[in-house]
Amino acid sequence: MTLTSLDAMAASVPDGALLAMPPDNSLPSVALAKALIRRGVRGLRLLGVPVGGFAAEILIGAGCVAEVETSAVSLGEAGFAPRFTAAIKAGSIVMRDCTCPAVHSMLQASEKGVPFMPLRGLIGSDILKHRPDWQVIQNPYGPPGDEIVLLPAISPDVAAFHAVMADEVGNVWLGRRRECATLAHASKRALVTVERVVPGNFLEDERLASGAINATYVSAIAIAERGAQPAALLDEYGFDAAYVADYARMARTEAGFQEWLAREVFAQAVAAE
Amino acid sequence: MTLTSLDAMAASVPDGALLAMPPDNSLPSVALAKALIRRGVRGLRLLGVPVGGFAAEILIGAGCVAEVETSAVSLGEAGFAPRFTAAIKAGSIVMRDCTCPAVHSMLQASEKGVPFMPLRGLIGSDILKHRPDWQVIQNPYGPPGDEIVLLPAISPDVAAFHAVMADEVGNVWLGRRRECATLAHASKRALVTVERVVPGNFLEDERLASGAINATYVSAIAIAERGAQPAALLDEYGFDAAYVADYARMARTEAGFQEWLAREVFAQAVAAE
Amino acid sequence: MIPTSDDRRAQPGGPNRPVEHALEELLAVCIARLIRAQPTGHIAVGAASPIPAAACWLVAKQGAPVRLSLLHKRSGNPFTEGTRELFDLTGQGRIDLFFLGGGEIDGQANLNLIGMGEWPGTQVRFPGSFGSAFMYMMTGRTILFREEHSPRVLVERVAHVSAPGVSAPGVFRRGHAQALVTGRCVFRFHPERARFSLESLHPGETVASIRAATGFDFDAADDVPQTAPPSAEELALLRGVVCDEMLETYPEFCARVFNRKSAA
Amino acid sequence: MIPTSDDRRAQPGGPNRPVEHALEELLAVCIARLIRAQPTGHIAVGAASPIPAAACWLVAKQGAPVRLSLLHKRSGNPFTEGTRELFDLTGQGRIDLFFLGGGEIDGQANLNLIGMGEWPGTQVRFPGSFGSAFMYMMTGRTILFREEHSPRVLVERVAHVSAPGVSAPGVFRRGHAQALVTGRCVFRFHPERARFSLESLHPGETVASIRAATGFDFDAADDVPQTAPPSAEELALLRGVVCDEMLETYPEFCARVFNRKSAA
Repeated sequence: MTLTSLDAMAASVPDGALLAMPPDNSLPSVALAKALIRRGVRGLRLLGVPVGGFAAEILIGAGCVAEVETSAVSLGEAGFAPRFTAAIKAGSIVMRDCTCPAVHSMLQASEKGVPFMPLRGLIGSDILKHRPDWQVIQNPYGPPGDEIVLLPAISPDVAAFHAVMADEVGNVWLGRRRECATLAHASKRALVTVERVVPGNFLEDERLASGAINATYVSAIAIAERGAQPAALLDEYGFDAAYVADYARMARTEAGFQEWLAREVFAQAVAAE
Repeated sequence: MTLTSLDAMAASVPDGALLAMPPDNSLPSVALAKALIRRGVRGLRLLGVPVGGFAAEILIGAGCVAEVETSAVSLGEAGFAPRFTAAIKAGSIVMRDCTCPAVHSMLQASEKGVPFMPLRGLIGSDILKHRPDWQVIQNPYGPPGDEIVLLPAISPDVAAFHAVMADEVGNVWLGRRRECATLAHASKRALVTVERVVPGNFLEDERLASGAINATYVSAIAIAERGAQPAALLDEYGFDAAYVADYARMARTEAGFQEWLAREVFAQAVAAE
Repeated sequence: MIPTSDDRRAQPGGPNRPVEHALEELLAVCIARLIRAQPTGHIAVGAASPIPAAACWLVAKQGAPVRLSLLHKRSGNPFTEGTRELFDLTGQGRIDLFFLGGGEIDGQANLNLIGMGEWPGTQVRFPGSFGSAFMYMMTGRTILFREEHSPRVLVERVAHVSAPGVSAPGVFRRGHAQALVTGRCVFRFHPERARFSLESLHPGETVASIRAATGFDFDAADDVPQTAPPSAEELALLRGVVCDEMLETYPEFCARVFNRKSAA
Repeated sequence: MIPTSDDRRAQPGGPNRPVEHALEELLAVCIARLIRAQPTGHIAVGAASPIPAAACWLVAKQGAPVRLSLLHKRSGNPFTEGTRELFDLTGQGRIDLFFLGGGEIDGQANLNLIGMGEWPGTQVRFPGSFGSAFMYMMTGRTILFREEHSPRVLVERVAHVSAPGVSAPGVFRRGHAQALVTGRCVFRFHPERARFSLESLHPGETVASIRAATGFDFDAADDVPQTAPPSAEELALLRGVVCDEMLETYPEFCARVFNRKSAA
């Protein structure tokens, strides 16, 4: 069991790391994203699994990000992600557009220890044209002319997500959000924030085991209460639409975003000290 | 919710079907295997996921099986599977040897709707030499000479396994035995025996959802109490080692096997009527 | 004239428009009819728009044996293997119908969810293509939906193809667009000739007004019918049991469109 | 002379054999030493034999920071994604050590788990190769274990190669056999020359007796040492806390070998 503080966890993410995170509907660690902004991390390469949400948006806005590989960056109901959009227009980040199942497949390739994974679709899309790292081969099991895309395995340096709880041996539980398990399997390190640490061992409980990630894949755990907010956390708490709408309004301008950052990221740390 | 009887379920499996089943440590429906023997099914092509256990052994012994594709057929602690061994020696079944992860990968290829999946290992093994349906290609993401095996997708006609319970909308729950979920996803039909049917909807319960298989993949459900026995069922009941040891002793000879069948398969049906 | 956001509740008209209704309700009913027009076992619905979700619930509440997988449903989310399960399910060929939109949609049913200007959208950047480059080719069929019907959205040729409307021979593809539903009309798509034809006109529209609002060329018969208005029964379902199902995921939409005054 | 099943409990001997012990205990200690001889973070253990499992528990109980994933553990099974997780975990390069045996093992460390006679084993059929063709090449290293040491098992060339001992240049492979532990001796494997060398002799064995019982040629120094017997401390751990951990999965083994009389 490798319990650490949120700040120590953020400090362990080096500048330039390939950092993979789920979006708002699948347990992002917004708490860690804010801690990374406070730590002043730079040059992150973000992987949105399979898209980017609020956490990706604020990291981009705060200048922490050099590259983004994902299928979209969106604030969901609150619309476009304004700092992401501004960064693309300004050319200040490199964007590698994906399609959602490609992200999953590239991670599953790493999960299985194979160098690539095939994927249907994509042929005829400009997304493929802009991915020289994706190869197209004749399907060796298909008729002549049946081409298929091969996607290279991707192994993030760091996976970050928020789980409901950790047990005393370092397993974490996040129920049906199994994409986070694949992400942990595929990544070199998995940093997990949790609401709480509980006694026992999830693997000894048949009801909890299937929603657990074995500690073998978990590099560090930090307690961050309401650490997914404004995103929802299963049946623990709901999406904070008002918070995101307020953000979206303020982040229309760089000045408004900086004001938001000061209030919601930097002031929070001072308050917590 | 598609509740049926065990006999009707067995009757729905046509002669010659490609039938996939997990082995003794991952929730076989031994009840359905026995019902299939009583129904007199013939010409089954069995896929052991990833190996065959007690259910495969008795189906082979009863003459229901034409072909077996798997990585092993074993009775675990009770040793070699005597009727499987006899059938191989007699040449009465076609055996296609696999390696465990290949079975999983071929099913995952179907799960993902891709025509093949790569797998490391295997090169230099005679298993590969005897699988002309498995291709070897140069890894397009590797250095020259880095060859890798491509396995074709396999989609069983019928998947059969035993779950703990079904809910009132036809979801089934089997906890951490997620290979059965992949099997259901990959197969044209999934036949599931369960201990019991319970009210509610597993998907509405965060604790149960991650161990559930959505009803969309489940073709039929039949109640079969202790339907995995002699195999264990999670925390519901343990492995019946004495039953298997008794079987292994009797099945050393064809005559002994027939005596066992009469007592443990055919007489059981009469008793149940 | 098309209804605007300030004038959404159309006035009752002749025998075909017996009940006052919102444009959103008309569009949901349009989509529901397109769903029922073909055998449809399993529909997946993204969060993109509540109108397709309303259409699916309407079909279900009308008694069709359809399974709905709503991606962003928080309680009772259908996927127990995380977000990849939708794509796997679709890869398996189990999804008969999906919905897509686009920042731009062109006359060959190509979709642009990337942006305008140089790749990756240096002039206008849309959020991104999500799973469209896969879903559009792997689902049984797709209903395209975009409420805004203007030459800006419906273009001759999209700036960037997120997902292609048709594919070259030999490319593995399960289905195409069935139709494109907008705030002004319904287009049917003909993959064999990669062209839309005008299927029906929403109230106030003519073939000429559609041509004026559409950047791509399309086929039109001499007598394009009016889009049939929602029946009283359809509206009652929408405002009642459909609204009930949608309240958790789309509270704002339900308040704005269904208003609940109608159901009271 | 090797101990037989009727004579498993070896007699106490000179200063190196202070405590009476079973052959299984000696073998478990042998394997534990091989584990500790190299950095080992994560070991996976199949159900094949309880002796490697006992060795792993011994290492853990000796305080080494090793993670054990026991495939057939019923309560607290380490895998939450079903049986494929072991293979994925190994594919990821996270498994440092695995154990394999074989119906036949040859001098190049090739394993035959298929059978004898024509493929697929028409003369003698073994249960099958399980995951060996993958695991042997994808784990950091493998300890081969086969208690029976006879020319029938240890052959010059296996009838069928389930899993190859060495691979051609360019073939992706993470590791090889570290050693082969039998009821008579310990062989070390040298992948660079695809040959075994005799590492130590169990009590009662000589180089000549090993040569006589072995179907393959191997290297042997002039002075091959005796296998060091279990220490009193190792035996106490085996019979105490190791036995406690193994009781659920291997009750018959624990009763037969550890007997619990020793621990009392």
